[in-house]
Amino acid sequence: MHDPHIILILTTLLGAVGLWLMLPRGTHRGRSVGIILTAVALGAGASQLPYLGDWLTESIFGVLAAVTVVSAAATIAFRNPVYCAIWFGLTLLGTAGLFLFAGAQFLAVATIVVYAGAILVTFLFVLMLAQPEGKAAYDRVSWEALLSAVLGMVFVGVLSMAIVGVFTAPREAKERPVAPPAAKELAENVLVPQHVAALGTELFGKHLIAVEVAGALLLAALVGAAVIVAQGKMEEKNERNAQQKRD
Amino acid sequence: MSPEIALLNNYLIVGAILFGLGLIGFMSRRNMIVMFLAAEMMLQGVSLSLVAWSRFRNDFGGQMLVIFIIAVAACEAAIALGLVTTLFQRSGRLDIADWHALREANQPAFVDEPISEETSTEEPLPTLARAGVAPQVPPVKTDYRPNV
Amino acid sequence: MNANDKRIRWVKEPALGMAGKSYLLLFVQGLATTLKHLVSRKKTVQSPEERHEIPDPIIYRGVHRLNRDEQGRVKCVACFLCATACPAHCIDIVAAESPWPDREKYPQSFTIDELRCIYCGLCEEACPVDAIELTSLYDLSGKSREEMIFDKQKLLSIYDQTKDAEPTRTERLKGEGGGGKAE
Amino acid sequence: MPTIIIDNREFEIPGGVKLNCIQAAKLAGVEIPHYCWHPGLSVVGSCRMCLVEVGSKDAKTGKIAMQPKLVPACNQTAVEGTVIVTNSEKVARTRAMVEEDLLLRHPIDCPICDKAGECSLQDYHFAHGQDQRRADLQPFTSRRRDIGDVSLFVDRCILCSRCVRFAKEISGTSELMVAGRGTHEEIDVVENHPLHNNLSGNVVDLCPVGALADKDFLYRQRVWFLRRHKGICTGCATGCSIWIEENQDRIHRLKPRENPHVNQWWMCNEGRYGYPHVHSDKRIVHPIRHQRAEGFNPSAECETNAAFSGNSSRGDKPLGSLSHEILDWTDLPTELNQVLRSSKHLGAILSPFLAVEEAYLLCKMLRGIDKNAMLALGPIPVVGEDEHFPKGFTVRAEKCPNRRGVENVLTHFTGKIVPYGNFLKSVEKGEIRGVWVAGGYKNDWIDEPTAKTFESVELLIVQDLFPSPLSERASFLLPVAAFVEIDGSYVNHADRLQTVPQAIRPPLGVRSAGSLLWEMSGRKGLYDAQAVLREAAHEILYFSAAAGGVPEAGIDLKSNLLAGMGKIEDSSKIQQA
Amino acid sequence: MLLPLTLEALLKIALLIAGLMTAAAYFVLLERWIAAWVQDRLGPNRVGVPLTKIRLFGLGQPIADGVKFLFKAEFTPGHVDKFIYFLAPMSIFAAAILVFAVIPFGSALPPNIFPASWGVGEPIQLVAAPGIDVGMIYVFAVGSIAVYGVVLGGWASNNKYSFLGGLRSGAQLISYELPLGLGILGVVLASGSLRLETIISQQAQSGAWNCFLQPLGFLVFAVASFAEAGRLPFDLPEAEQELVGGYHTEYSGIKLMMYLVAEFLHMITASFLIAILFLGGWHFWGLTDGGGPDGNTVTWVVAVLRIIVLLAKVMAMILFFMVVRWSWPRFRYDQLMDIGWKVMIPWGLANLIAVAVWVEYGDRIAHSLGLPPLLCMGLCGFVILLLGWYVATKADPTLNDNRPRRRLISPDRHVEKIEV
Repeated sequence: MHDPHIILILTTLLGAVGLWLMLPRGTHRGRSVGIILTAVALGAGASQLPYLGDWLTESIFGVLAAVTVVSAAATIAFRNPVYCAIWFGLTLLGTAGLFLFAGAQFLAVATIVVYAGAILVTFLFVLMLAQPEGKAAYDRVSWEALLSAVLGMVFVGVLSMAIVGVFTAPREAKERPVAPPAAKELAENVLVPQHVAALGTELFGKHLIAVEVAGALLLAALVGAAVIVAQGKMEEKNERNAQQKRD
Repeated sequence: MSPEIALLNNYLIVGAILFGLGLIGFMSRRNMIVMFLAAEMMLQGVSLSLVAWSRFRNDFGGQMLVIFIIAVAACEAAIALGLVTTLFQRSGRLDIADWHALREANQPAFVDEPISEETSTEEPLPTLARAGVAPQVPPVKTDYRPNV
Repeated sequence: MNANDKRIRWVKEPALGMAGKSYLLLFVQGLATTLKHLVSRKKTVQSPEERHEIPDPIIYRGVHRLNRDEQGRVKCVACFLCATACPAHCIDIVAAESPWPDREKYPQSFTIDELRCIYCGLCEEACPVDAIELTSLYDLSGKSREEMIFDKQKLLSIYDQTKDAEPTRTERLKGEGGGGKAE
Repeated sequence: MPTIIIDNREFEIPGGVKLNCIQAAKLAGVEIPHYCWHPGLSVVGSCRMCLVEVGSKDAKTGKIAMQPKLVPACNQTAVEGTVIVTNSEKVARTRAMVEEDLLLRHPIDCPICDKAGECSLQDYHFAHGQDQRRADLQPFTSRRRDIGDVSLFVDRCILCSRCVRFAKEISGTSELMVAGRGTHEEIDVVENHPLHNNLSGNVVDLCPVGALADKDFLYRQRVWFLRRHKGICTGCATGCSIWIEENQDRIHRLKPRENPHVNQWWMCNEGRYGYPHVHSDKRIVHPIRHQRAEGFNPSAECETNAAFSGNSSRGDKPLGSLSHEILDWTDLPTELNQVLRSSKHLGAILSPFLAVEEAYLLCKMLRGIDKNAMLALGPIPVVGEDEHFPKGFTVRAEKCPNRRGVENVLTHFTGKIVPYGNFLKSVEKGEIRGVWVAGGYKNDWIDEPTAKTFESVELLIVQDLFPSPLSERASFLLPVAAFVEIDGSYVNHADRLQTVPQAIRPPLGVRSAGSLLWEMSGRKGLYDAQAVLREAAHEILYFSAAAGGVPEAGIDLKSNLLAGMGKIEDSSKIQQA
Repeated sequence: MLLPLTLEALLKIALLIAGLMTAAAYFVLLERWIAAWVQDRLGPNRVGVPLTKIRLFGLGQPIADGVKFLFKAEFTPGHVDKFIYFLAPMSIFAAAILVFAVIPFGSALPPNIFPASWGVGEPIQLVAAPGIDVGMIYVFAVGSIAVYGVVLGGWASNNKYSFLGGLRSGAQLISYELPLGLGILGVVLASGSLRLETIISQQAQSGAWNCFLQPLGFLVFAVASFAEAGRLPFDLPEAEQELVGGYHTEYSGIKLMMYLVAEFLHMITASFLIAILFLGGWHFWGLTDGGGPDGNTVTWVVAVLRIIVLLAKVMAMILFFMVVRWSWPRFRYDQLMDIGWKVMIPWGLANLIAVAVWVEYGDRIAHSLGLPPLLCMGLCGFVILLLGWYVATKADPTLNDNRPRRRLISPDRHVEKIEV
């Protein structure tokens, strides 16, 4: 059992079954089994991850990754959509932590500001106004839970096998596209202390046109959203006006 | 294996898992907002890979792309929210299955499978006992003068 | 009520001028008022050590008392008017034929539930013989509910305590105009 | 149908009856104030309060001719074309003057006057009197004089002489008189001849002011606290209509209720003061189950009667050799049903104090369990002889309210009435194993030897107000509600059925016999006496007139009685309700 | 190397948390005192040393309050969503505390606090997490987490007042994040860094505080911080007259304490930020000049003076917060939104554009006018403030009456006008 492929295949299958059991299926049966299976799969998968060379790094990454993945699984498995949103918030926090850990300070805070601070809260709002009592009947069932779980996990398995294969198989080690950067290089470029300044220079230098395009996209989206939402209200208003005229 | 490669490896795998979980959620869940959250989760997975590559490549390009992803996600959120609210106003539910009328012509209609009623573990909310019918009481005489 | 009801008086809010719309003056005014009070003399009375000063004990509505007549007997004639007027139904009277030759009726028992009382003073207003009055004692307390149901004895003793400081209405009227018109 | 004109309004008054102007105006909705006039007494026109302008309308010309002087309305018969003006300035001024005159010497002691709140003088003064008092008079208290059955407050009297006329005309005893002349006129009695007759309480009701005071009610309550309910007096077989005046479930006084078919405006003192037993602390207030021990000697237990009725704590409490257990009403109907069903040969004694509905329910239930159950009428209390008064008011010797009603219920169920004595004999012989005694007597109704007869009975259920020699021998002792505490109907000596609602709630722990029987007979919901009466009316011919409801003055059942007997009598004697 | 740094960080964190908790407790007392004084009362002055008769002007009150909160019966209403009900106060409290990681409470201490053998050569920065490059955005990000505490707490309580209060407050907090960010952006643009330490030292070097240079930005930021802290005149989340206690109606005991402490921490954060961004942080003319070529070499006296100056500014802001509470009435909810979207955001944008223009062309303009650049910038700032205020006054978006009763009035209804 030292072939990582076999372990990964098993992990994938275990994860698929576990997730299928965890997904809302209109019944609570097998849920705890699903949780255990998924946890086992997660542990087995994690055991195959390479060592990061430093116990502090390893443990920090481990905690962040575990928070991210577990809360992501909880997001799709919980029946109550409000809980889904909260778990997704935790996923976001975990991702932000991973960003920070990878040296992307700005992205970490930007994720929290934009995703957690604005998008998710707005969605929570809509959720609470639409379903103030929590879960509805359609939250207790899924569409083709087994099929989508197997499909998704097979996708994950293939991806991770590819990743593991690329970086572990000795024969491909020779064809490694680039060498990993040295710490010194990193400190001068991606991990500079003036991170934001460097990012800004890059963004508004090299990618200026992209920024402008993104700005235009934002504007278009804003206008589009306003039009979509206002459409219903306009109809109402027109009707009311017509009514008043008739009166 | 050098730590940098190991880090990249780990980030990519976490990213892949996030993407896969998002995929599963988007395919299986029926609540429009939960579906949207799953979609966002897929974006998170991609962002994670990009940041890892950015670091591995020692290049800001990946982080740039993530910034744009966040921008696009914000646009997406605005429009999706608009759509969801409009759809909710029309059907009164957040169920995506309500919109199966928009399917293609040769597709069968969606039939909701019956699910068993969930037994609530909570004690029932206190309610007032049903009040009875008011008795017919003869009107009280208000004058106390004897019949003189 | 219908919005078009004739009885509704629709009032338009006063329009704000430029100064009002800019809020600046109003903000300054508000702050100025606050700051003025921040440094002004405080009006708190440190209760157990200091006593609240009652400007006019006559119109103050504190604990009740039952007045005595010239011979020291209870003045009340048990007409029940105070009990009738009482909105809190805290007065309970048992009437009986009086043991005195010059009086017909008197209260055999007269109790006031001081906890139920709302100190509105209607009993004082209703009394035709000025027998029940509200004194200026305001800090009554007790250890049990029963203790706070005052009987005739207790109410008379309150009169004995307060009669020097607060003369009864009859005495006041006598003092003022020598038998002025009783109302 | 003569037409009269009151205050510029034409009004038709019923023909064939002689009405004076006060009555005619009352029919038209106009109140003419008066003190001395009373429909049951002769007219004297002495108070001058009812002075109105009177005239007549010529039927041919339509011209109205008014009399120049004001005329007392009480002494003026309303005929076709009579014109009455009550709202003119002249009338108002006169009324104010009369009021001022009456109040000149009237003490201002309303606070201690029992009449305050229902006093005509007070009311009329507010309605018609002057705002200011012109005479200088300090408040003073009236002199009080004991004139026998009632107290007289001499100075409060306005000398309307109603009481004097009552004593002369209705009670026929003439104790009262007007003594003195001028301002010294007073009501008084001759020395050593105090006011003392069985109707003397009525003078208090008649008195428009607080001059005559009821000794029983004096200073007990202010009248505005009282609530009045319709009731029927159970003192004798006359069954007077009464007002029950109570405050917070405590009766304070009984007053006659006008009923032309029964008691007119009067009631006797016996009935008027015959309610204290309702609030007696000797009453049975818990359902009790007795366990009879061996060697039981009830006479030794007589002393413990009080313990039954007092607020003894729940649970077993051995009393000598007799143990009794206080029961809960919830399970009692089921338990009683069970014990009744398990017992063969049932019998029942129905007291004449039962309401019609209760008697009907009891008979129906017992007959439902045992088809041959022996149903007997309890002893009828008779004291002395009927007491007749000049104008026809009679106090009956038969001191129970509903002999006729219970008799007719029993007749329906048993065919003929089983005499009480026969029932006792059957009990003695042991033919009856289970006896239900529905009592409700106000006083001792059974003596020790008779009660001993019942010792052989296996199951003895006694419903009663007070402990008696029989109640100590009962297996189940049930409390019952007194007459003011039940919804029910009584049939008086003249076959007039009257229905009244509950006036006050029974004491804690007591349920009316009707509600118990209602539940025992398996009916749903709350006790509905009217429904039971309707049922009885459909089933029993005698009560059939009551099927459509009972009017306030009661309903006469005599016609049904006659029809039932197949006899035809002079129909003029049959009064229509 | 690692040990002294960890020790330093732990010490600073301990100092911060202890200081903040004590401050929050005593600010409650201060708030009550000011409330009392404004209303001509004395305020709490009884509780002193426990078990004695010593009163100490009521300084024992916060301790008594805290003990009461801890030992109070903690009541959880029936049918609440237990998990979220517990999570909400914790999240808001954690967010409120976390902000202080990047907020400096002084400039720096001289390096000689540790023995030389430990090898700490640099001055000790008086901030829990020095060197975070995104400092200002971090504050912003963590501040936005606080919305969760309010919205979730309101939803989980299973109470319609709480729910309404939570939603209302959530909308308010999200809306006012925009002017808050715009106010910050002006400062960031002018000083060229997101680090709070840099922003302070930049103001200290020039001697011109940002409130003089960008008065409009200062106004926008101050108003937005009032709204973000949920203080009057923007305390709609818990408007007692309409919503009982708002989102924390159903909370009691230590959970309620978390909410209340978080509210005070928000106020403290806002005061710190205003002091640092616009009032020059620890800088005061002639008092806090450091030595050395770059002015960053500090002696002990200067270091302590800088702490005192900063805390004095913060204290002044907090006092202002508290006095304002009793001065101005609460805005109606639609007015609040109008002010946020129609006044504050345009003002913030105007300020931002003005600063951008000034950063690009300011020197040249000042040179051509012959005035000192900073004076020129300050004058421009005030002109923009007046202009912006005038335009807002003229347009007056808050006067728009959105209340439904307007529809009730039929057109022919005679409407009286009240003379004031």
